[in-house]
Amino acid sequence: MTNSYEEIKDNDVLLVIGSNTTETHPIIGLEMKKAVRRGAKLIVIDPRKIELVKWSHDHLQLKPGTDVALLNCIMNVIIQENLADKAYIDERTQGFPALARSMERYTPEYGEEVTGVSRENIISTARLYARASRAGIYYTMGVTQHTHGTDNVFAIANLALMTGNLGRRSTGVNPLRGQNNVQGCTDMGCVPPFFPGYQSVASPEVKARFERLWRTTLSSSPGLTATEMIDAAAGGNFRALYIKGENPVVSDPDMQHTVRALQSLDFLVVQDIFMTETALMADVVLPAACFAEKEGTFTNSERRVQRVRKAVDPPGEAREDSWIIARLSSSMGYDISYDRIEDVFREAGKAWPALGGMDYHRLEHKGLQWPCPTRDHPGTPYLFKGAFPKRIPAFTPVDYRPSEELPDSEYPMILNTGRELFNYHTGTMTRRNKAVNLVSPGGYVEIHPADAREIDIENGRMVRVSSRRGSIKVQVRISSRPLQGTVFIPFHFIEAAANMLTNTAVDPIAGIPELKVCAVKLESMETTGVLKSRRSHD
Amino acid sequence: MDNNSVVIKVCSGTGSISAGGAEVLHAFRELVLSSDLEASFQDRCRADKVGCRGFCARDVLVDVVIDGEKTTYERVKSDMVPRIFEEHILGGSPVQEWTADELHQSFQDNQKKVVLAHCGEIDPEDLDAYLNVKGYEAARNAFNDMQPVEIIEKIKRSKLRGRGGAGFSTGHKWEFAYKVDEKEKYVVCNGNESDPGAFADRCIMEGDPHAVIEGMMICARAIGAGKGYIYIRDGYSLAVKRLRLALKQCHERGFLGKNIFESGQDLDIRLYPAPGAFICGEATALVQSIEGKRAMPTPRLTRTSENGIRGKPTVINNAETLANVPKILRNGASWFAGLGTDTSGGTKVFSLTGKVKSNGLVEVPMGATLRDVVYKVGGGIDQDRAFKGIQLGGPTGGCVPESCLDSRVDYESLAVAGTIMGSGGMVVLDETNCIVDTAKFFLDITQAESCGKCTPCRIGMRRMYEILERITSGNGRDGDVELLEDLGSHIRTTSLCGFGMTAPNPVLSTVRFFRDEYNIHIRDRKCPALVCKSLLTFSCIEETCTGCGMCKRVCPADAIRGTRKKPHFIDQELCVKCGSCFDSCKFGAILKE
Amino acid sequence: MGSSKVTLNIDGKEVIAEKNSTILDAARKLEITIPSLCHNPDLVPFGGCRLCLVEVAGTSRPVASCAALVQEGMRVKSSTNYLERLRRTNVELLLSDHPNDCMLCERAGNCKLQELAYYYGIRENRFEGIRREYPEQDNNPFIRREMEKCIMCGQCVRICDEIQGVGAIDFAYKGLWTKVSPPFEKDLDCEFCGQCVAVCPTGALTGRMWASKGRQKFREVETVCPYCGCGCNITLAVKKNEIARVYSKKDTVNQGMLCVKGRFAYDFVHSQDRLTRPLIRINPAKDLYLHQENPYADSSSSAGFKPDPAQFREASWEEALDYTALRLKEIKDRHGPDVIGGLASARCTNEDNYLFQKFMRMAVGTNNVDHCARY
Amino acid sequence: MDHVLDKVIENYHENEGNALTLLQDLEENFGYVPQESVYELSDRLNIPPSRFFGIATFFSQLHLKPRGKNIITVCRGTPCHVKGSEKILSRMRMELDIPPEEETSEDRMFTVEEVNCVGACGMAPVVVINQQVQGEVNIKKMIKQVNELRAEE
Repeated sequence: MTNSYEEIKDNDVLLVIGSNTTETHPIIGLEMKKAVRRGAKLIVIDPRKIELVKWSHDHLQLKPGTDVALLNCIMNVIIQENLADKAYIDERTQGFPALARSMERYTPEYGEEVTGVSRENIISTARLYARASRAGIYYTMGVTQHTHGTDNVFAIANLALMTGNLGRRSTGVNPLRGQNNVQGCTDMGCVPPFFPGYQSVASPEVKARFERLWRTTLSSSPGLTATEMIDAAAGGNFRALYIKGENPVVSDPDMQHTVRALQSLDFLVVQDIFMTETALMADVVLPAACFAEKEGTFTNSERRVQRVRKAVDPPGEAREDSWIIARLSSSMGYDISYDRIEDVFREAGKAWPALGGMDYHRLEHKGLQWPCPTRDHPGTPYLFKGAFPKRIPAFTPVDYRPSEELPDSEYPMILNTGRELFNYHTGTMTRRNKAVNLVSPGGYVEIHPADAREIDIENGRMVRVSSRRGSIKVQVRISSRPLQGTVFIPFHFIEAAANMLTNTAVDPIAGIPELKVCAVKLESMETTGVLKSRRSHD
Repeated sequence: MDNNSVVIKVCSGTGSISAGGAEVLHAFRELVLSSDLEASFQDRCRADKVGCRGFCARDVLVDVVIDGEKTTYERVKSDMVPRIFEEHILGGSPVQEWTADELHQSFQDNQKKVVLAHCGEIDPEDLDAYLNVKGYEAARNAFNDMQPVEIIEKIKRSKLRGRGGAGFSTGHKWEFAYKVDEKEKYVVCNGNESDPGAFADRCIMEGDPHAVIEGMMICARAIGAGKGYIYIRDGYSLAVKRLRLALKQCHERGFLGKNIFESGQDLDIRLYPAPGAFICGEATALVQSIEGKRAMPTPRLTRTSENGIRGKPTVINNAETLANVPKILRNGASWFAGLGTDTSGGTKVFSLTGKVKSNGLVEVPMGATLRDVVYKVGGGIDQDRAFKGIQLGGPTGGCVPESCLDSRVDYESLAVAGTIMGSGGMVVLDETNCIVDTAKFFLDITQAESCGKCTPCRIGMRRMYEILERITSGNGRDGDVELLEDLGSHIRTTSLCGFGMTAPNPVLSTVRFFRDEYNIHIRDRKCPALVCKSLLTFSCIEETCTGCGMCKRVCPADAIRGTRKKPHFIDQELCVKCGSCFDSCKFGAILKE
Repeated sequence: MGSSKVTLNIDGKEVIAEKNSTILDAARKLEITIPSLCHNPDLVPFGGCRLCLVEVAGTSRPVASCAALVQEGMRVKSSTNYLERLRRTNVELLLSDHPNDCMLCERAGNCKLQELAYYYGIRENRFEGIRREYPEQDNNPFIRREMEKCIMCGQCVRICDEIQGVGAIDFAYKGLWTKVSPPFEKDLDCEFCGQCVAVCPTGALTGRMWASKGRQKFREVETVCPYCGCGCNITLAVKKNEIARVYSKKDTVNQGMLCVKGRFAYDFVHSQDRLTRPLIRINPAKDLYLHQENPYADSSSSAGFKPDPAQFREASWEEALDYTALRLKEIKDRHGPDVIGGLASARCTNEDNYLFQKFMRMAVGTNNVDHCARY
Repeated sequence: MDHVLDKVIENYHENEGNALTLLQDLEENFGYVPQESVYELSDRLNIPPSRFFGIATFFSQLHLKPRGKNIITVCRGTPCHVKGSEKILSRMRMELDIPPEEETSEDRMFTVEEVNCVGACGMAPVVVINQQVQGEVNIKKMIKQVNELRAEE
């Protein structure tokens, strides 16, 4: 997030795109509700009528995957109606004329046709957002998990920039992070092209600096992304994987493809706290400590680095991940020993100046938001105050491209996947909770009443949902939440795994798979499922 | 009044209708219109329905006014109509045996009718009838010729005070609302009137609905309100019907709606049927209810008149207060102030019920004594039993003894006597009423009607009720009276809203004035008024019993034994003390003690 | 506009307070303790418990300080014999309708009503009478509701409405029988965020999973929620080597608010399914059975999620790590480092992840390191 | 029911959006507040059902159970109490076989309820039968009327 949680309540307009905030980020959802109570206008852009819609001023229920078209149309209106922030554009950005030209064909009429959102709503949203004095944009995987996910993000950035909604309090472009330490994991360099702190492995100076820091020689060849590694493994060109605390069998697109890939490896190490579906395929399984059993830090969505503390001992011989990695490293002949875990954090601070001013003592109470380069720096509640770093402020025109796999006569519906409130990710933690299991016992497919009539299926029945990659049996939940023609399946449930169906097509830049859109068909099945859920969602 | 006319006024209040008023009116109208009569007579004779004149026990009441001379008939049934018509209206000689008696005369003559002046005189469903008595002139005047400040000044000078509860100065209340700089303001007529034993507002709304609306209009003009609500108890179906009709008539004539009286001000008044909760008489609870919520009072950070419905300034006056307003504007502030005492102007309507000879709605000047009301208007105690006390102000009011009979009815004097004006309920108790039982009766209502929000009222009232219950069932303990006093004053001091602050009054006032009666219940396990069942014994007086067996037949517990024509006997173990035997015995052979 | 501050005097001490603040706010500034059961600074003033009564010079009756605004020059007494008597009576009244369940009550030792009973030394109660008795019928799996312990402070109703925006419960009925209830007295069916549990001053609302896990003498460990990216601050209440309950304190990034997972879904830590020893595969066939029914539905049997002895054998750390290092080195030596990859975890700490990528880049010698930021 | 709910909702929007008047409308249309209708309205208007339940249990005018075809309201006001309304009440309940703790007979022919005061105290004891106020009633009169109502069936 460019901005902080506590700024949300002071937004006067909130644009929430592709984020089921109240279920996936409940506490941020509370801040949004607070803003609405204080009189802010909330616009929800989502193919589903999610709970947040109840709080919204307007809901733009777009067809899945048409985000760029919608955002461009909104920008077109802003440009046409002279609502762009000229002073801001002149002073702080470049490339606006090219952007403006590229927007010409995105008329509201075009938008209505492509996205299904009425032109009136497009125009009113454009006016509302552009005229706001403190407008914030919030998004999550609904924006990024597309083959054009990067384009979506560029479009959002363009929109914020042309209206001057970046670099001030209660504005900004705010991706909400899905997992507790996604932010930190990326910050720490667990992405192929970057060393810690987004420093390119391809840059000779950077590489030299890290070689000095780590007293070793490093590779400059660009690494593979997770999807690329899986693809390479499936192709037989990849030999070994060391997976720590992830469960790609359930979380990655096209489960059969993932399983085949893992089976093709010569060697698979899985380090986890449970015997996950992925661990079942491992050659070596290493028992790790969980969050409550170790010291360290997490970095949340607002870039706040916070202390994690040990409360209990790990069970049996389970060990902290850091301990395991360090031991393994020495077994490989490379020493990465340290006295205390804080030493690791300090080293990260040396590697990346944005953390340089932090230490555990300073994080003691409420943590600090990076960048925090010096010992007396108070942290940074919002980014880009006053000026941008060199490469950011250019507008990047993007064009609408349809999703990779669109519905056709054989697979006529669009499948959307995601999380629900009670379960979490691949369910390894939440599904071991008795209470959670009672309220959210298993998978389901959310289907619009009109579609349910079409295939003649009743609430609670079992259906077979199939895509070109596989099929699952899953219980029907008839609901007015999904857009007609689309269905939604949460991905937490292995026995009705949404990712049996999803597509492995990826965004060409970010390598993110298109988990939000693929084509499926639904067939009614004879067996009657008992409606297991106690909840009547909507 | 037309000198050459015959007007038959048939009372058409709730009481009258239940006694057959509609049929009586119909019978008169049939006769007036009957073809046998000369057209010239028909032209000058008419039968009107008029509002309640307060003496419902004698309904149906009919006034026959011939050339300005009025004769009142009481307990008229439709089959009596032909004779009255024949002998009196056509023949000129009243049917003496059916005319109202002296009690009725003194009931009416000892009142001072201001707010009830139209009740019993004009047809409440006829806007023209109201206009004929200068209706809406005051409102027109207020909108066309008076500044809000002038109106407020006038109301202040009239010493009009809220008739519903604590008696806050109406003019000042309006002024608070007037002074808040807000576009949206509200005027509310509080017609919730859920005090058992009070029906003044019902009669006013039923009998003179336009006066209430006119009062609201004047208030709206004074404070700048564009919207009004008449919050009326849903059970008052006749009042609802008549107010709805009156509002419709006003809208049709342009008295309500856009730009009324060309003043530029809009006013819309909506009827809001109250859903039935005692607490809604409390201002903040009423506001919650109008906003569509549970009527739980809210702490008053500021006054309702400044911060009421949806946070906007809101004047809430009860129906009686509002009905006074047009009269003040018409007749002047000093006239109104002159009717009452130094601190309270005008009159007050009481619902006089209980053990008086004449039950009904009575209006007396502020400052009249309770004795006047009970003995002059009410005709004294029924069956000439001994007076015991008066419960004033409904279940949250207090009970005063004989020593207070010379207290004057105004807010201050009643407060000194330990009670409140409230909504004007006045229940007269005689020696056959048990004071503890009466207090328990009121607390049974109030403990159940507590909204449940604040601790003292929610739990405290229940505990008080339970203490009374044990006293009346013979399980009273030493110290219970003191405990009641302590808890009662605690609830009065610490409750959140006006309801809780007054709800212990029936107990506190009776403990103050009738402490002995409590003590007899506790110490001697006796109820002197022979009311508290558990403290009674019923026995058969052998000498008097004829053995008729009536008591045996009515006894629900089979507690009475005996053979025919022989004295019967009551098994005390089985007796449930229902009193059926006592009530049924024609020979006075059952002893209750 | 005049000044937005006013000066008032409480118990002889001057205090400057915001114009729109309450006497209670001002008293708390002076660290004067005024008892209250229904006050919550995040919520609209309620004025229900009537314990925070104070005397204000010039007013005839005590006022509830939580719902009375400060005024310039106001003189307030927070405690007098009279006030204490009033407060004591209200506590007595509350206790007269409260079960004597402190022996077994989850909140004993951390209950505001118990504390007040203790403070006022109420052993004998002058009041007795009917008590509300409600059979415990709510079968929701998270929140235990013992409504006869409810003192009607309304904080649960208000936080559910004013903060969470759900309105799963409301007041129902009236008089002594007023009750906080889900619609039609059904079982609670909501988001189970437990905000209501967190504000309940008595044992009326507790976490079901807290039962018999200890009531006091917890070791409190401040840490961060392991679920979504909000990064809420949580406090683990630890007894011996077990997390007994989870809560969040006011002064945190999440202002004390949590969701159902953060507050209630922590028992995975102590799950019987946890991996406790390193495992080495003995069966070369790597089959994965898909389509299995929910393996966790019945948490008492976790068969299939214990390592299958036909597939794996337990090993010591030394053996497991040496074996892993050996295999990785073998592959690296034969095929080069770029056929080896590492997937880090967005669930692990910064330190873990820093070391992980360092290990991959340095020890393995490849930039093939990624994690699921993308999904 | 759908048709009624549509009308009720229309009324609601005209009525400044007020949850209480919604329930009053339901009561008027159905004679009570049916649970399904509450959930339906809650869904359509985004008002939590708990709110409706809270209101419905607060106000005596609203009922959560179906009521009898004939409604007999016994006034329990002070004057009526003094004049024996309690006896009338218990006798009517007995006469009409109304189970304890209930207000309505099992055949849903009769509902017997109390009201704090009808405001017709001059005619105590007062009973309202199907909205007709009747003064100075006694048990004999009441039983006669009930029999007449029964006979009408």
